[in-house]
Amino acid sequence: MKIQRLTFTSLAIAVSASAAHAVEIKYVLWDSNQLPAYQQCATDFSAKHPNISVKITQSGWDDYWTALSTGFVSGTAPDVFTDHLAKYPEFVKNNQLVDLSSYIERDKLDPSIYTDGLYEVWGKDGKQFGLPKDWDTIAMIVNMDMAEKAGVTLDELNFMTWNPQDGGSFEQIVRKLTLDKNGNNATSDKFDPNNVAVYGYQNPGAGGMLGQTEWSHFAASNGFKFQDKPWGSQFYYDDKSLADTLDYITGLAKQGLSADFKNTQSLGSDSMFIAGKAAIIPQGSWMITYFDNNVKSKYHWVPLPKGPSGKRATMFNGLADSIWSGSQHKEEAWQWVKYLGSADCQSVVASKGVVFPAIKGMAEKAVGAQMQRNIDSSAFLTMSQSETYLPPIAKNGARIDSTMESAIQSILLGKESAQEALSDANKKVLRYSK
Amino acid sequence: MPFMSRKMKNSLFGYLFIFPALIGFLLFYAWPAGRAVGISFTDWNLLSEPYYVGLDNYVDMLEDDQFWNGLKLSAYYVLLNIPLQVMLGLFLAVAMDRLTKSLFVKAAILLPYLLSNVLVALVWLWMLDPILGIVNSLVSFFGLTPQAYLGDPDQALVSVAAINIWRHMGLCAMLFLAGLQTIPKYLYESASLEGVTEFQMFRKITLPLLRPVMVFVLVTSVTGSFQIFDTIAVTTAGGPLDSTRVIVYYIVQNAFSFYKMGYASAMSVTLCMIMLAYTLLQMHIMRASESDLN
Amino acid sequence: MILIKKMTPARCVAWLVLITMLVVTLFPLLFVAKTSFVPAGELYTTSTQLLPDNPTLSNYKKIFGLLSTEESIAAGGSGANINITTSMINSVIFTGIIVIVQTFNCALAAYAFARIPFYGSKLLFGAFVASMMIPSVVTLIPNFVLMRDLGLLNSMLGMVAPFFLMHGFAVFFLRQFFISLPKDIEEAAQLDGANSFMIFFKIALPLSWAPLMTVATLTTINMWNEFLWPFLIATDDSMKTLPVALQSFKSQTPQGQPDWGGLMAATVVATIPTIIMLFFFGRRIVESVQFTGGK
Amino acid sequence: MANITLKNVTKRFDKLETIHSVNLELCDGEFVVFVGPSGCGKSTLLRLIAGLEEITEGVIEIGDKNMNNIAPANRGVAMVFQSYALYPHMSVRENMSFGMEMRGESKENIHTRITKASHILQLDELLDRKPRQLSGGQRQRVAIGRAIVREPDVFLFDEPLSNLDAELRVDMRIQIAQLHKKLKATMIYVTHDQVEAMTLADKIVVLRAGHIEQVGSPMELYHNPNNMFVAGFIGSPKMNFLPALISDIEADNSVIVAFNGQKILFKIQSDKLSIGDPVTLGFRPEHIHLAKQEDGFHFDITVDVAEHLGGISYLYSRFENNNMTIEVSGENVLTSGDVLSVGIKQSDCYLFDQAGKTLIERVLPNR
Repeated sequence: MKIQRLTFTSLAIAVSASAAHAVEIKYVLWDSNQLPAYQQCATDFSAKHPNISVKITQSGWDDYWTALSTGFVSGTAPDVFTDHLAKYPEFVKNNQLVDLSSYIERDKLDPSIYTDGLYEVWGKDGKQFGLPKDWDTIAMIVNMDMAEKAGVTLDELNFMTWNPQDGGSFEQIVRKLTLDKNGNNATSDKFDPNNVAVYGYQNPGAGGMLGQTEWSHFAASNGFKFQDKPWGSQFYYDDKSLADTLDYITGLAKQGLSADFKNTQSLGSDSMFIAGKAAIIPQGSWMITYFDNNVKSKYHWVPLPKGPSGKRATMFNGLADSIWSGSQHKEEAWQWVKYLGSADCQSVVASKGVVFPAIKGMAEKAVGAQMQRNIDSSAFLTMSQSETYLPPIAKNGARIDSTMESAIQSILLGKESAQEALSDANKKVLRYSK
Repeated sequence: MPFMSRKMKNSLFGYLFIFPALIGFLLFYAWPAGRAVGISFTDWNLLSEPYYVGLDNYVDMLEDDQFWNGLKLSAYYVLLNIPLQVMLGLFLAVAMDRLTKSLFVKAAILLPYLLSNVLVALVWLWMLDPILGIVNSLVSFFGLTPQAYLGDPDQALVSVAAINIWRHMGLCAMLFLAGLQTIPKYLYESASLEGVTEFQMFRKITLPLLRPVMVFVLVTSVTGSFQIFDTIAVTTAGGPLDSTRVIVYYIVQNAFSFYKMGYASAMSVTLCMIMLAYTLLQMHIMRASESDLN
Repeated sequence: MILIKKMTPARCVAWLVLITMLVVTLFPLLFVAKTSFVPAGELYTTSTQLLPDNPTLSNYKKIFGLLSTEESIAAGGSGANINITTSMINSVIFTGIIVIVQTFNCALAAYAFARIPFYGSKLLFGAFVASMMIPSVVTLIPNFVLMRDLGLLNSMLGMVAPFFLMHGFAVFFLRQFFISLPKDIEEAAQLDGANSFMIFFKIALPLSWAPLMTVATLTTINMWNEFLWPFLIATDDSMKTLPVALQSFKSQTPQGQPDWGGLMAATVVATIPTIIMLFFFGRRIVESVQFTGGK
Repeated sequence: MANITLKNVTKRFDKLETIHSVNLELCDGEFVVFVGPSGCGKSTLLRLIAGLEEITEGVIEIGDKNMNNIAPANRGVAMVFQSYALYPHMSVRENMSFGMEMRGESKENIHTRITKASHILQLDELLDRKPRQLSGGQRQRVAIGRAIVREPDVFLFDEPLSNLDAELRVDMRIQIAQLHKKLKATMIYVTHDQVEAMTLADKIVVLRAGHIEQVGSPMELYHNPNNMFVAGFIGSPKMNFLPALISDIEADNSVIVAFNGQKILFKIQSDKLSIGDPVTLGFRPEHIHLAKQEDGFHFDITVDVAEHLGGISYLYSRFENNNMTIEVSGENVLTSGDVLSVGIKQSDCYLFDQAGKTLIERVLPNR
């Protein structure tokens, strides 16, 4: 009796469940700032596809990847997830990602709607492992209260030049903005480099294999190139252009224009900027909202300085949405990924003005949306139209990253000369990337 | 049960008693540990099938500078952490035993232990920031030179140890205090009649009679600090310049960043062996379960 | 009486050191409390102050879900969905089950190791103690796969599974105590016709209240703060425990800063139950940390 | 019937043998005392009988039934521990009823027995107290009460009075003796105190290093100890031992013992002695007279310390290099440094060979 009733009940539940809920797609992302936008997309999507519901989970950057790896191993990973260029090669190698090319072909998707380069980096050997969702570039944020006091105009800031020898106009501005405890700036002879109150420029850190906000833009504008081609096994970290750049950055701290590397690793350069301890720092476009919420002084985003190459350079990085190869609902997952990569969803994201969506023209819309909130983020657009380069893509990325992080730390800490440390590191990198 | 020998009957009861714990042990410790040994003989990146490589991982390990560096740092960390933590805990315990019965004091020193590792690490990361942190502003206030703490390769591990001492000192003190309270007061009375100084009493009476507690604290806190991970992950991520890349951090990094599960397992197995040997040695030397009071 | 104790120079120094240590102990906690009242924009400008300039409750409102996502982001927060009430209830259930069942199981095992001479007892005890030495990174993946195979993901049973059956520390600790229990009381019970189970329940357990409380307290604190396992098992919002929920205040973006204000407020709230416990059972818990009883 | 038989009982802890093949017969209703110095195995033997320890070899029978594999609770024994071993968290009543509850006795039965026992031991007022609220003597009585309510065939006492002060100890000793008369159960009592042994026992078992040295009634042991160990252990103050020599051997194996220049003939049944063998003379302090005896030894002693207890005095003295204790009745003014001439009757002498075995059989005084 009892057993019978139980079976019946569970049967009833099963039937009603399948009738009412249809398929649930699990989707994860790490940036909580973007959550409201994608929640909106999910709601819109379900309205169009009543048989698919989307469940979004957000968790912080570090935990995100731990949970994802465990999910892959145990077969419990989400159907769709936000993917990162530094991480996806490993997943591809282990067949964790669904090749989207057949879906793209079937549904006649046009990749050219995406900003140039964003679609291609997610493909390899004719396969496609992600659909672009957004892009980011790097710019510099300047404390305008300090700039005005130092007599630095916005125009000067917008058109800075840089070279590794004398630092160009960038260094002149940094010197004017650097103040010691007595209020002397670094152009003055009375400047005391051992008692600095405000640093003109703050390098965020060592930056690992990317140097995304740290050094890659300086180095690239000085002629540096990471590798021969995406997925290539040839790396050029031992190039003099990078060594000179890192020597220059290290030199800033020696002159008291930046804080020592060892003093900036706890709360970091962002906090120093917010606290008014640094006048200029480089940062990525994903931080626009964060700074607007937290900086209480007048500030402005300015493009990166032009380097010896005569051009500005920035890393152009993009995220994509990938489908896990273990998903039980690949078709429904694809529908969601397609929607995420469509103008419908990306215009929602653009209107929230949190990141720059991948589809051409959407970034301008996002800048406009930010303008309405009195944020001028056009510097990032300017940067995207300058010389851009992709982050290096290689297998064993994590080990390369770890190796480069150590090497660059030792340069910034003054323990090793840049050229020496980089040559050693590059040898290891070449071994890992084989 | 007349045909069952006492020993057999005892064994029956013994196993009934430990049954739930034994299941837990076999399922969640022994089996995974056994698997780890198995995995250590393979190359496995978590995602695809592992394949057998024999002793390769162990051979690689012996040649890996980072492994030795990690072991060295862990040992250094333990040597830094434990004596200080035990001494401070012991001091607090003796001070509380002798100076005050205040519940407030006891509760206060136990408070840091109520916060999780991660939160403690975050709070100290904030307070120890060389430029924005309150510690350096206090240091400057007293006319001392501000330090880089977690950012300085020479200070980072010491800072991590200090953070953990701050969290665990109170617990240590409570354990010692409990041990102290089992020492009969007349021993001190008779000693003071013989004109023994407080310090001598501490050395000749307190310390020897605290041995069981001492063994317990040493074994658990040494094995605990050998596994230090959370604090480092939050504060320094192994840096600066590998100065805090202790062995467990390196293992986790290999497992979950480099996806080298076989290699990580080989190192884990080795670490287990080392800690096991240490514990056995320690128990042997200090005759763990014996107390001179009984 | 206590106050009249003579203040020798040594005592004065001891008092001084004790007070210094108390200050060092409590100062960071005050700092946490202070930061929880600081509005987002002033976090870094007031980080070296002892008191906030413009104290606010917005951090607390945020963690109790009283601010909308947009408001929360505007207040410098993460905007993550935090429902600290649900997660607090989950934490209470999670911690409660583990503490009760684990303490009981470990007491049973510890008693057997201390008192019942059975085949293999020394070996097994050694193995139990050794289990403390297995780095958790080793057991994580196999345990997780096991939970999946048993279909226990996203379930309370799956969350408590690796903890509630046994814990090396608890067995070790309780065995040390049981060894010190006067043996003849148990022998008297044996003569009175009690078997091992009855001796355990009627004699050993009632006499072991203090160390049991100690183990339970330590387990409570550890489990209340346990993060990684519940994080991996409970992906569903309705299942999240407090530390897992708190995690969303930490790094939302690769280089982003934690939402310090929210984090500190949540820390204060998360610590309150343990502090209440400490005060409620106050004397008992603090003094229950004991090694020998019975005498 | 609760006679107890031990056959070749041996106990080894790991490799260490602590009881060496002990054989012993105890009759139903007897009050048996195990005595011996600490570490002699008397407590172990008791625990083997109780079943708290398992015997390694041999057989233990209670009431002619083999008890080797019977659980302690089913052997019909009750035990009173040295530490009392009361359950600290239970009231006196609960302490006493615990065993009966374990056996599933009826409520009324438990009640009647507790009432009866508490009446015998005057515990009525204390039934609802916890052990920590009781004095040492009261705890001791509760421990005994807990044994009584079980109505065992055999009572086992493990040094039950050693934690009490002297006065209480005498009190309790008498109570236990009365209890034995009243209950008529077999009782085995372990002690290292020979006074308790002498006063309580029907039968004393003297143990040394895991061996039984001698079994017998108190008077048998007093008058006819098998060896110097038993002789020295039974009797208070201790027997004095003095060296002597065999100076001659008669045809009927009688020997002439030379001591202090005097020669006396002892009738013994031994042919193992030869002339010149050293022997040991034993004199009990209470048998030494302050005057030369017609038939016996006499010698001079120097008093070191004199203890005057009123009715009697103990003189701790020296004869040559040997310590001598002498009991003197009546009041006297003897003091340190006095030289006295003392004598002892031949019939009060004990004689032991080189190995310490007794050489003479003494005649027990008839009543």
